[in-house]
Amino acid sequence: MASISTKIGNFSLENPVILASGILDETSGSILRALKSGAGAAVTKSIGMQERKGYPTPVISEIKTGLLNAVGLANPGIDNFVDEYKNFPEKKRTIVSIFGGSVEDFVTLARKVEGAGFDKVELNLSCPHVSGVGSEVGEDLEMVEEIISSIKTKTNLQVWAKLTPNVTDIVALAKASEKADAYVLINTLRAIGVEIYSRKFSLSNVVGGYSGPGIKPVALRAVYDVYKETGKDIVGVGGITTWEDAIEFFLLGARAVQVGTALLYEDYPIYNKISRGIEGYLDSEGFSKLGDIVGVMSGNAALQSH
Amino acid sequence: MASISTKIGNFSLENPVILASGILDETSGSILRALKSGAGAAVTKSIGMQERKGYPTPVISEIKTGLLNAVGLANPGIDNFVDEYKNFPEKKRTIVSIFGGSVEDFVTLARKVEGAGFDKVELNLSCPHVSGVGSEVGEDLEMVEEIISSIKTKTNLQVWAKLTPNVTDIVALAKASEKADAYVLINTLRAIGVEIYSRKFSLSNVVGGYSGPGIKPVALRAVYDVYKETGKDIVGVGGITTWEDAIEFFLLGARAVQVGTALLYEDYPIYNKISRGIEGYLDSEGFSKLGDIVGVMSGNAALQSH
Amino acid sequence: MQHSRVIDIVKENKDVFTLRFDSNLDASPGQFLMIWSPGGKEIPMSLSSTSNPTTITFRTFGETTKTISLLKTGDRFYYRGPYGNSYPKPTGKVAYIAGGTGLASLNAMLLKYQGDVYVGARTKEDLFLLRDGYKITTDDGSAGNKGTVIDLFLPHANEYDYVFVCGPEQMVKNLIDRVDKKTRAKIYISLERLMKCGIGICDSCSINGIRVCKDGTIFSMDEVLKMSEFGLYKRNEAGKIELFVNGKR
Amino acid sequence: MQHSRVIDIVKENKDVFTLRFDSNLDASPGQFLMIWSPGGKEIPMSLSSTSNPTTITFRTFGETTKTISLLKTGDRFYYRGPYGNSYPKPTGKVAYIAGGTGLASLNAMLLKYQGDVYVGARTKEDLFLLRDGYKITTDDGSAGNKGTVIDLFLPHANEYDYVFVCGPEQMVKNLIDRVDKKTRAKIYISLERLMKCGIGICDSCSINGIRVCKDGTIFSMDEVLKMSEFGLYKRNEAGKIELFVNGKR
Ligand SMILES: Cc1cc2nc3c(=O)[nH]c(=O)nc-3n(C[C@H](O)[C@H](O)[C@H](O)COP(=O)(O)OP(=O)(O)OC[C@H]3O[C@@H](n4cnc5c(N)ncnc54)[C@H](O)[C@@H]3O)c2cc1C
Ligand SMILES: Cc1cc2nc3c(=O)[nH]c(=O)nc-3n(C[C@H](O)[C@H](O)[C@H](O)COP(=O)(O)OP(=O)(O)OC[C@H]3O[C@@H](n4cnc5c(N)ncnc54)[C@H](O)[C@@H]3O)c2cc1C
Ligand SMILES: Cc1cc2nc3c(=O)[nH]c(=O)nc-3n(C[C@H](O)[C@H](O)[C@H](O)COP(=O)(O)O)c2cc1C
Ligand SMILES: Cc1cc2nc3c(=O)[nH]c(=O)nc-3n(C[C@H](O)[C@H](O)[C@H](O)COP(=O)(O)O)c2cc1C
Ligand code: FES
Ligand code: FES
Repeated sequence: MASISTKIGNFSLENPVILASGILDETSGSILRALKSGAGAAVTKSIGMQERKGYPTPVISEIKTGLLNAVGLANPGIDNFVDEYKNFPEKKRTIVSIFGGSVEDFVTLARKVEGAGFDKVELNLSCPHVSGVGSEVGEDLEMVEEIISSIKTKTNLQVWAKLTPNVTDIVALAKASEKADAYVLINTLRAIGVEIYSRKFSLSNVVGGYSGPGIKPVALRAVYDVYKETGKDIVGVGGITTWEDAIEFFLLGARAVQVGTALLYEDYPIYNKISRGIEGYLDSEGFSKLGDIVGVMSGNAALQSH
Repeated sequence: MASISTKIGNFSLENPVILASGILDETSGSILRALKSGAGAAVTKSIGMQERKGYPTPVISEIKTGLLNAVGLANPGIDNFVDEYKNFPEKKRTIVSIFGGSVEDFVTLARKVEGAGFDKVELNLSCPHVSGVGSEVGEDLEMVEEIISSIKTKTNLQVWAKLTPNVTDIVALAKASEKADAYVLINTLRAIGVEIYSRKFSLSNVVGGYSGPGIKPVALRAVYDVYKETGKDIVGVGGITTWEDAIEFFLLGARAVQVGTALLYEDYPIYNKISRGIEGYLDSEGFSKLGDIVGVMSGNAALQSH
Repeated sequence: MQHSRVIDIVKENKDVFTLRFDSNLDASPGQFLMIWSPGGKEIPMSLSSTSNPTTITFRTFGETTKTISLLKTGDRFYYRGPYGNSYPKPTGKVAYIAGGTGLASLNAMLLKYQGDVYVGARTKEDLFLLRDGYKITTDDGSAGNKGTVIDLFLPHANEYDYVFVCGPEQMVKNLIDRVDKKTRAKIYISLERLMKCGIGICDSCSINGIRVCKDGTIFSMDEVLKMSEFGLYKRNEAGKIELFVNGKR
Repeated sequence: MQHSRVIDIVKENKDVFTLRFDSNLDASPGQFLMIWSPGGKEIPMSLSSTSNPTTITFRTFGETTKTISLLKTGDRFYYRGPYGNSYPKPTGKVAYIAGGTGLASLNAMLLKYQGDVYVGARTKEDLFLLRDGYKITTDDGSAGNKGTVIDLFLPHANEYDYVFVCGPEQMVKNLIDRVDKKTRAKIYISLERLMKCGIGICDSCSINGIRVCKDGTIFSMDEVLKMSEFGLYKRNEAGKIELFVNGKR
């Protein structure tokens, strides 16, 4: 049986299928359930400095090609988060997603995350529907650079930078995030949903993030562009619902994938389904390990060794 | 029966459903067929200065949520185009799409189009997969401004500016295109397709444009953003496959829509299907004309009068 | 988002309404909808009848329920769903235990499967959807027995094969703390938590990693007993843990 | 993109090959695939047998057909389709008129419906897929009659109820120019044009607004007679009009 273990920065995972931030990861109980159901790791819902209720419902809208959401970064705030996770048994397999409006916010959050016994953060530089944070920060190249280098200097955390696809040049964003240990590509696309009979927007916030099958071609392009230019470790995310989708991301350079919206279609069994599918593909195509296919379509072999 | 006639700039259309550029419009015979099948107007495939073969096949790839294409702006060149359309009977309902690499190119093309007896051009400032033209020009705000003002000064053409969604700020693009008579929103999303068994790209050009149902939420967002900021005439395009989709665009501010990829699913009857659907909606919702619903969700009533 | 036309709205008591709408929903008793007041919020609401015409029965708490209660015959009624699992099919002797608007959800079962109905409310005016033979308790004794519906029910627990429960979390907690865990009755409980998505992806309704909206809303008593958070605390809209008044962490 | 495994490749003559592949395609005679040489081009190719094992029969013109001809048993064979319409079901007396590789497409019909087969080729070495009784012409007389297949066929046109034609555009043009338009034979012609998409959206195969790939590839003679461009000019990859050697605009 081919090995599907992988490594992102210094983090070794037994399997490369990770729960994406914001889907079924607001509570510690659900994070554990995802890990028990076969996720190789899990990212928490994005945590900020203060408790935030998020937007009023409707915060999600199912469409033919995926999902629109504007949950609005609802989260209990970092202190309540730390409190809830005091005796949490899976800190090493959990990546804490954080968001903030300034370098100081991010550093404070990162320090608290480290203090709580976690060793990895994912920086949400990309939420498309909350002003003053997320992609509004993530589009400011200098600030991104400073956030990441500050966290890297002031903590020992592994840092994953989650980038927004809603830009002209995602490679420039990636380069500004160069000090991160890995890139997470991509967050949702900025989008709108309309209800034609009520003539109201589908989401209370009007603008939301688009996820699910419909965004996969855009996510693949982001992974391809960034891998070719940087050769860095990449976690692919966006529209993965089958193991075949995951393989596409690996071939372009991703070393792991995150799965979010697909939980809506297949629920918790999806982790094992995708993992078993990847194994099956490697076996039948004659590869002994996942690393053998990472980036093979991006012609960047020199950068593939790990 | 409610009226579905509309007006874009000074162009009055009996019905607001237009054939999008690049789909079944390379030959004059097909343009006629679209118009006879019920399209309110038709945009030609984008025409450049020289004959261009486009990319080798594969140039299209069907995916679950739409279509990837990198046809590569294949076109006979403006002179052959003018030749073919000498005795064309539907010049007033045909908008000639043009692309170029410089202001001079665009002006030359526009003049030849006008000389050939057409009165409307659509500027392809947005093709995502050919270098030196399309979105590479379309992302250069100063050049866009100059192209449009030059054409407006040197010809009497109505100018439609077709913008790319692959940018951080489409409103800035729209503002640079302010002198155009209308915006066409959106062209395809930059995207990639992967074949996992051959480990090759789905398109010979690697990167292609993504169209069809999967891009509709992004197109709606672009229409919303641009209409709110400019109140200008907008032709909505991107993922429209049903009359309900078209209504969504109207409610956000589009005065007409273009339909491309949906021809793949429904073929020529789609024009009448969408037109009849719009009529039915207006009737049953108690509106007497299309204009009554244009932009009603974008809260920009002052700008709606025409 | 789907929509149907309102057939009519019946006022059941001072603040409880039953809205009948014309739909061809394929729903089972126990399932719920996310109902929407356009331009306003979307909220979860159990079906109080799952056959056509379908109904919901609700108390007007805030904005949304008030707006919905003002709909008129022929108006559009927006919703998505049905979501959640449904009550299992009972055999033998059946009891229903309802607290507050919990009777709405149980009513859909009652239309299909007869049984003894135990209803608890604060006062006489809070009662609704009553039928002959219902065993009633009120906190103030203004109707039926004075006391809690659990007090009324518990002595009879062992008489039943199936027991279906829907009501406030503290009422349910009271029941499962006190009932004989070895009772022959199969007890099924419909839980209620803050719900944002209703389709199992936002995690706002989860109790110990179990989603009320998708894994439930109906659980066997054994499942509920395993939820260490149940009856002790819930989460607010920020996902923050909030203790119940008499809960401890 | 789908793929199947190659069962085997048979060399029919110096440059024509038949590739058998294992598929459960639901295809009808006359339909075609877009076949793909990974990393190379995608080209249209008729099915020369539509029952399992499915086959294609092709002449090696360029890069792609050469690459495909080098596939080995067990290799993957990539394609999408089937696309296009199919030949109508014939009754009565049937004739087939094949020019060049046009016999490939007609072969799928011949496996289902017998008939007289008229085959034209440049020389003896260009012939393939022959069976007893085929009426053969070659340009140089190296096999069968010397002359064109149309010359051979025309005197017999009125003997047939159905005639199916597939071959070079000039051959077809020759036929429809000369055949008695009042013949009782129902004549169906499979056309061939440059194809990029194969699914009716790129317009590269269109003749007078009729798409060979989607509206065809098979048309009745009446439909072809209405195509003013037919036999006069075709379009290159740029969509530019190019006159046939002896065509005029
Ligand atoms: C699965 C499920 C099924 C439900 N079925 C029904 C039903 O059949 N009938 C019915 O009447 N209700 C039902 N509810 C409860 C219903 O969803 C809430 O009453 C509703 O969300 C209130 O919305 P609102 O906008 O009117 O009030 P809001 O404006 O949201 O709230 C107004 C006030 O009421 C309080 N409030 C809101 N909900 C509750 C509650 N559940 N209990 C006590 N106080 C509350 C709020 O804290 C606030 O102070 C159900 C809930 C769930 C999760
Ligand atoms: C619907 C349809 C069905 C077809 N079915 C068959 C079939 O069953 N068997 C078969 O052998 N072919 C068939 N063809 C033709 C086949 O698609 C071409 O031969 C093929 O595209 C050549 O590809 P290539 O990459 O090998 O050659 P290329 O590299 O594209 O071309 C090599 C050279 O051959 C010339 N050439 C290419 N195609 C043709 C042609 N059709 N006629 C004359 N010269 C040509 C080119 O101009 C070039 O000079 C069919 C075509 C269509 C449209
Ligand atoms: C309901 C929902 C909430 C999300 N919340 C967050 C979030 O808090 N932080 C974040 O970085 N990404 C968030 N995302 C984005 C996902 O992590 C992921 O990048 C995106 O959904 C694309 O992946 P998918 O198609 O597999 O869902 C959210 C997505 C959804 C659908
Ligand atoms: C095969 C294909 C070719 C296209 N060619 C062009 C083109 O030449 N010029 C242009 O402006 N847009 C071109 N487009 C973009 C369409 O006009 C349209 O903006 C896009 O497809 C979104 O609309 P749809 O989802 O209805 O197809 C092309 C799209 C497709 C699918
Ligand atoms: S309401 Fe979102 S998971 Fe239950
Ligand atoms: S090959 Fe594209 S339309 Fe026929």
